Amino acid sequence: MASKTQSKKSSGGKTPKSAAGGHEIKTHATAHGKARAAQYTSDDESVPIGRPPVRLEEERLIEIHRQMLLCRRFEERTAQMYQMRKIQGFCHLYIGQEAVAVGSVAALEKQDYIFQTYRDHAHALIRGISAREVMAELFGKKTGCSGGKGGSMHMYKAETGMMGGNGIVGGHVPLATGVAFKSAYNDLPEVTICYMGEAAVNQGVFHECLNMASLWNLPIIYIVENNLYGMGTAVHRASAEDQLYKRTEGAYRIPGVRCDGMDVLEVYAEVKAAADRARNDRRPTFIEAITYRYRGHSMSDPATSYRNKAEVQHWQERDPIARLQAQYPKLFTEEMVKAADEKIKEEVQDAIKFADESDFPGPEALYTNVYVDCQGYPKKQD
Amino acid sequence: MASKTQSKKSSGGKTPKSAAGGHEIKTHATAHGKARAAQYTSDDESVPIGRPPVRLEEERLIEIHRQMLLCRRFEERTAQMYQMRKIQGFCHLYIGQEAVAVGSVAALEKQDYIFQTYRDHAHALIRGISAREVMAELFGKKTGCSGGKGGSMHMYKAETGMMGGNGIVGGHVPLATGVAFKSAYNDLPEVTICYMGEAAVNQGVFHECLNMASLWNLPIIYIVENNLYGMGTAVHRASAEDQLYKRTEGAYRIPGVRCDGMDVLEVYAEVKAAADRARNDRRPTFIEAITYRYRGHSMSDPATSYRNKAEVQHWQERDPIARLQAQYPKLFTEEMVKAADEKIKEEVQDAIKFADESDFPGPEALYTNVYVDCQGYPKKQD
Amino acid sequence: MAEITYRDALNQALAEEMERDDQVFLMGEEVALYSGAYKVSQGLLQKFGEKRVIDAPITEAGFVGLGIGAAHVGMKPVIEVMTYNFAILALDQIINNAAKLRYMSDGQYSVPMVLRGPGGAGGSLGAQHSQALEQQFVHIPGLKVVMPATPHDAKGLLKAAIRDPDPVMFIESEKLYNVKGEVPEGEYLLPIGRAEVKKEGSDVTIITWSRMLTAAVLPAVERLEAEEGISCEVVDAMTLRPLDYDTLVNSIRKTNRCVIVEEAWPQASVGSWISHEMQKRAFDYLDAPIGHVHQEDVPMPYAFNLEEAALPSPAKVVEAVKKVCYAD
Amino acid sequence: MAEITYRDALNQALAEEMERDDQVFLMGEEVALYSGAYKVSQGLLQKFGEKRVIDAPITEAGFVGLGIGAAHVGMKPVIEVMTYNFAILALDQIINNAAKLRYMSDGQYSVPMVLRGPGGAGGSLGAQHSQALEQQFVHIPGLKVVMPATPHDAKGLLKAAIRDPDPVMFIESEKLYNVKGEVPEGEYLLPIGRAEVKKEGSDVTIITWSRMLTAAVLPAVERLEAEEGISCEVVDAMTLRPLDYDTLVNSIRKTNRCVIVEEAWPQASVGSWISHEMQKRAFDYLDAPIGHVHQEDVPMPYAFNLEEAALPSPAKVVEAVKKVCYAD
Ligand SMILES: Cc1ncc(C[n+]2csc(CCOP(=O)(O)OP(=O)(O)O)c2C)c(N)n1
Ligand SMILES: Cc1ncc(C[n+]2csc(CCOP(=O)(O)OP(=O)(O)O)c2C)c(N)n1
Ligand SMILES: [Mg+2]
Ligand SMILES: [Mg+2]
Repeated sequence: MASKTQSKKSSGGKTPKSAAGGHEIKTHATAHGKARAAQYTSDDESVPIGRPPVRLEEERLIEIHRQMLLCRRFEERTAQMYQMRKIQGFCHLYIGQEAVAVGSVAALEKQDYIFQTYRDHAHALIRGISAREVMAELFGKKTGCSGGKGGSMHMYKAETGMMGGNGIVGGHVPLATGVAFKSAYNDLPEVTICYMGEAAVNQGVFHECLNMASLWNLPIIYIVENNLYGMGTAVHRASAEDQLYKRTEGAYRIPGVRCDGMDVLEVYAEVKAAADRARNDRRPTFIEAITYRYRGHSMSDPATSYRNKAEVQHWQERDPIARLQAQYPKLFTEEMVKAADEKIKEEVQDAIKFADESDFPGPEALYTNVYVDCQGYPKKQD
Repeated sequence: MASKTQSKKSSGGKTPKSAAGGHEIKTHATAHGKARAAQYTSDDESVPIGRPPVRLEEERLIEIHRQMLLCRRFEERTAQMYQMRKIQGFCHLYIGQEAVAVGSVAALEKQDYIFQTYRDHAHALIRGISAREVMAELFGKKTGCSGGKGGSMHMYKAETGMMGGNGIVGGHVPLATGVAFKSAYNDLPEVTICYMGEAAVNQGVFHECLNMASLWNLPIIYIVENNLYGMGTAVHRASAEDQLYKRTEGAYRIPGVRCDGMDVLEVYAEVKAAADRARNDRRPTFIEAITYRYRGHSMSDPATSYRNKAEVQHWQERDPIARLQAQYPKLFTEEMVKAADEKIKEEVQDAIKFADESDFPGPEALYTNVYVDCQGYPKKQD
Repeated sequence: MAEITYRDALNQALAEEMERDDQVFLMGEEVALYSGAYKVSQGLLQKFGEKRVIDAPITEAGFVGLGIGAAHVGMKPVIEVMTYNFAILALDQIINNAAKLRYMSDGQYSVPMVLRGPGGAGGSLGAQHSQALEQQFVHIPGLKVVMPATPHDAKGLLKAAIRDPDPVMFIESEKLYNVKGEVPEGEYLLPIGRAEVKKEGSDVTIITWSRMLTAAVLPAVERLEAEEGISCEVVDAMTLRPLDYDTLVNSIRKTNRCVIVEEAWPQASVGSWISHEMQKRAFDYLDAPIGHVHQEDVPMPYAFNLEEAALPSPAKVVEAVKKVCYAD
Repeated sequence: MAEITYRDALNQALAEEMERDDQVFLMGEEVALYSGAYKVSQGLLQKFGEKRVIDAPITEAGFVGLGIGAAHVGMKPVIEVMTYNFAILALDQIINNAAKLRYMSDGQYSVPMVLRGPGGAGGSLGAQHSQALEQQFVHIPGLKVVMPATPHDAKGLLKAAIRDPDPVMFIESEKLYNVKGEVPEGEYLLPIGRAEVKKEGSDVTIITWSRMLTAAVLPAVERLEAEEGISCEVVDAMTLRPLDYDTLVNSIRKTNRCVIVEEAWPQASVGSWISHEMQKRAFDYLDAPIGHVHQEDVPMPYAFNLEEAALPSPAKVVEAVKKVCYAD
């Protein structure tokens, strides 16, 4: 388990005038950035952790563990498939962050909805899209969950409540808010989770939606997966208030809480409380889960210019899967984990085989599902 | 002077389920709206007033008084000219709010900049555009400050630092932030004020800009002219946190202060402090000035559906011009005020005559100043 | 048949559809307590309550996106933008979500939403409030774009739009709200995607839509027929996406000449595209280049005289028609 | 002459102009520490410091508008959008402020800003990241729109854009960044508003711009000349606003046939508008309807085979050219 580390604060405060006499505009400070990352250590005592981890039944713990491991193995193979050019375009891996998706989805009920960004493979898998369908979508095959037309950033399966990834930073926040509006309008006991990266918090539409969600008492949970970077930009270089959980109470009367996003049970507990609140009291909650992506932003990012190995290692020592195992050593014995892992690897291998052997969409698919009904639109150009 | 009134809080809190069983969505509550308006009474003790009014030299007080009166008389005649159809289109009067523009501009220096919304006649007048040029612009004449091409919502005069009105709610906030950026970049001792209505605070771009202004230490003051309504929508029906000055510290680390926008000296004091801070420390400030427009949102709004006469009267009893006069009875004697008023009325009458006698822009003006330089673009359609 | 205003026709359509389906709701700035900036929603708050007629904060991207979100889980939102000028602020939501959710999910979702409000100039409103930006929507696969010119069409098409399973950009006109026309009593729907020959003629086809029909084309036609003896066929496109090519092309095949009249700027406009499609489909029938009347290629000036000069006018239409008839 | 990539040509232009004028700064997401999502700004942070190469938060409307604000008080901002897809989020700032401040103030301000980034498809990026939305800007008076196809043009035009007194939408292409071409050593500028005949020919004029030149048109021309004996003149529009009508029309007057090739969707596209202008100006010279090759009228699908089928291709250009030559 992780040992206590010191919380280091950046020097902060006023920016000195630059030597040249020009006013130096604070845009980034690499050295600070790296020092500050430590501040978000999941066991940093300065972090106000809301609630102690809950106790869950063994079979639920086993399932939660399985899900995290599935996401991990699935994406390791995804990276490999990308290298083999079976998958192309943008591909954003979630490795390291699994506790956030798994812990939060575990706190939901069947009728609930989730919305995620482009970093959406794990959310798709956990919310009930099969590994086969997710992998086939990544391969652009017609057996994919979006018929091969969505791709890595756009995984959908309506009946699971997985409402998709979205490629525009912040762009899905109104959609999720609209689904919560539908739940409130029809008085349905549904909860929507809207996940986003911490950089999305600076987009205007985030602000617009939180205001409406609070004003109209919508049953929604906004979860920021704060993995400390938006591409190469450390959170404090993009957010004037980089303690994000502090940003919503004052501005929208939406309580903000921070939780350790490397601890799946803590995520679960926090989201469960928020879901109860949404379902029963129809009030939104903002949750900041501190987490870390082990890989680059996308497959083209070596993640070397803005962070160093020591930092990555610091977080890997807090790995969410290892952590859960360590919390329940009797349950997660070496053999048990090994057996689970084998099974998952087979499942992923099967998914790859399925994706590989599936057909690409037929040429007619290019023109279908643009409209439900539009009198011959579209037609092929002549 | 105004007597103390009681601060009434709305019932607030959770919305009860509606009789029909459907979850009632809180969209408006007329009754509350009217009760709550009283909460913003300028002498409500619950309002944290930052600083006692300053003492200013007599000649400055006289000038401040003159400016408020000029705005008032100018716009009374503007309304008349609108009825006569000398002015057309949207026309938003500032009557009642004069203390905000006058008090804040008085705290600026010559090199400073101001940006306003469509409600911009007063700001133009105070920042040094002549009554003639403003009235001629309203008449759409070529002698107008924008050559007749801007109109009521787009008053400009570059050399005065009046950077214009803007017709898109929130749309000028980035422009103002960009000007402050230029001041910081070039290390110039300039301050920018960005005024906006309280409804603009909900626009996404507001949020985006405040974050950048704080992050990059820009010398800017965001002044919200909270006149309690955005068109017919009371502030608490549009803002989940309707105590607006509370919205910026938590979210952007920008201190928020509220001041009595019916007291020109209080506005002056608050803005002076913010301007010093911007100029010396390069830090932004957010100021909420509580004020009231006596007229409708624009000339087409009778302002009857969303507020009542008693409410209007409540605020008229706190009239900023009368208030300043009452604060300095020895200075603003009846004769003195009368003489000043006469002079201003003449100035406005002269402006009307000037505007009326000026020519409309020639037909060639349609095609000028689209570009600085664009090889024959635009040309008349053929 | 009753003569009612374009505004009332829209109001009836909204009321009837809200009555019919409780998943229809109206949201926008000032639509409830204020009855709409242009009073289109007058009485709806009183009739349907604040649950279904909802004043939104000034956050176009937010509430348009919220409507899309509600639509793709089965509701039928009617979202009002106070003017279509402000839809620019929500364009990401419209283009990336409303238009694409169905395609990206390969048919799992649809977005049965209507986005409505007035487009074009309102009169002395200045550069930022006087734009005819329909080209932004007509470009986008996945959207439908409807622009009715008369009270009759406004009612029938708005009802059809609300029931339509796809996202419909329903663009009205501030200057039409007070215009009266005959509207049948009972319920009726008009098909989206159908153009209509509003007046038959033989010498030239004038294609137009929305306000230009009555503000520029019909007065010009009167003059042309009376003074020049040029017989004009007037085709109201009504829906710009999907476009009813056949009705347009058939008219040109008959008249051999065409002028397109639109309120928008010329470059990459809907009119210029229709012109391209017509020359492609009726090349051998055209006796003259296709004419184009549009707003002058400048931001809208405030001055009354300049605004008038900037906009399409009957005189400009007359000139353009004479030109394609080689009568100039 | 050195062979360098399109990316390096842009990088040189930026470095030279920043060297030349200290009021030029570069702002955008990831432009500094990360060297740009596509590495166009590599080395600039090191050279010019964090005061002049500035990483912005993900707030497109905010930082594009900030650039406009800085420009209208005399700075020369170069604002990078990571891709032009995201410019939709800043469209209000671009249309209502960048394009209009000069007109609304009757000449008191100008907005000497460049907004740059890649447009069009990048390859398997899906529906939301693969759009060629230049029609949104070409429509707007007050803007200039430049879309260079080669490293040579990219450098000369970017330098000209940075010095231009008006707002320039400078649209690059992700798929061109790695493409090499000859670029002269010293300083040079290319005029904005000039098209160029990239290859002479006699039977048909192909008008295109940006990536389509090398990705679709030139390979098609090679085939057409070799296999069909059709001699093609290729005109690169380079600037779409202001458009160089003369160069385009002159070519058509010579060849009497025209095909327009663009990456965008067809409806209200830049290509359809150019077609309209050409039929207007060269009606009597045209022996066939103007052809149009464009993206299929659907959102971009992810599947590799479908994306390929959606985009313009050499084969589609060959087909369209044969058609206007009645050789199909
Ligand atoms: C509107 C918009 N701007 C920029 C981008 C490019 N972009 C994609 S992801 C990303 C970083 C987002 O960071 P964060 O929100 O922290 O999420 P993370 O990737 O860390 O999960 C950027 C800049 C985009 N997709 N959309
Ligand atoms: C983006 C946008 N949406 C809507 C409008 C229409 N509109 C103009 S003013 C206004 C109300 C603004 O209220 P507030 O910000 O409080 O300013 P006030 O008018 O009270 O000064 C609205 C909705 C607009 N101009 N721009
Ligand atoms: Mg992140
Ligand atoms: Mg207000």
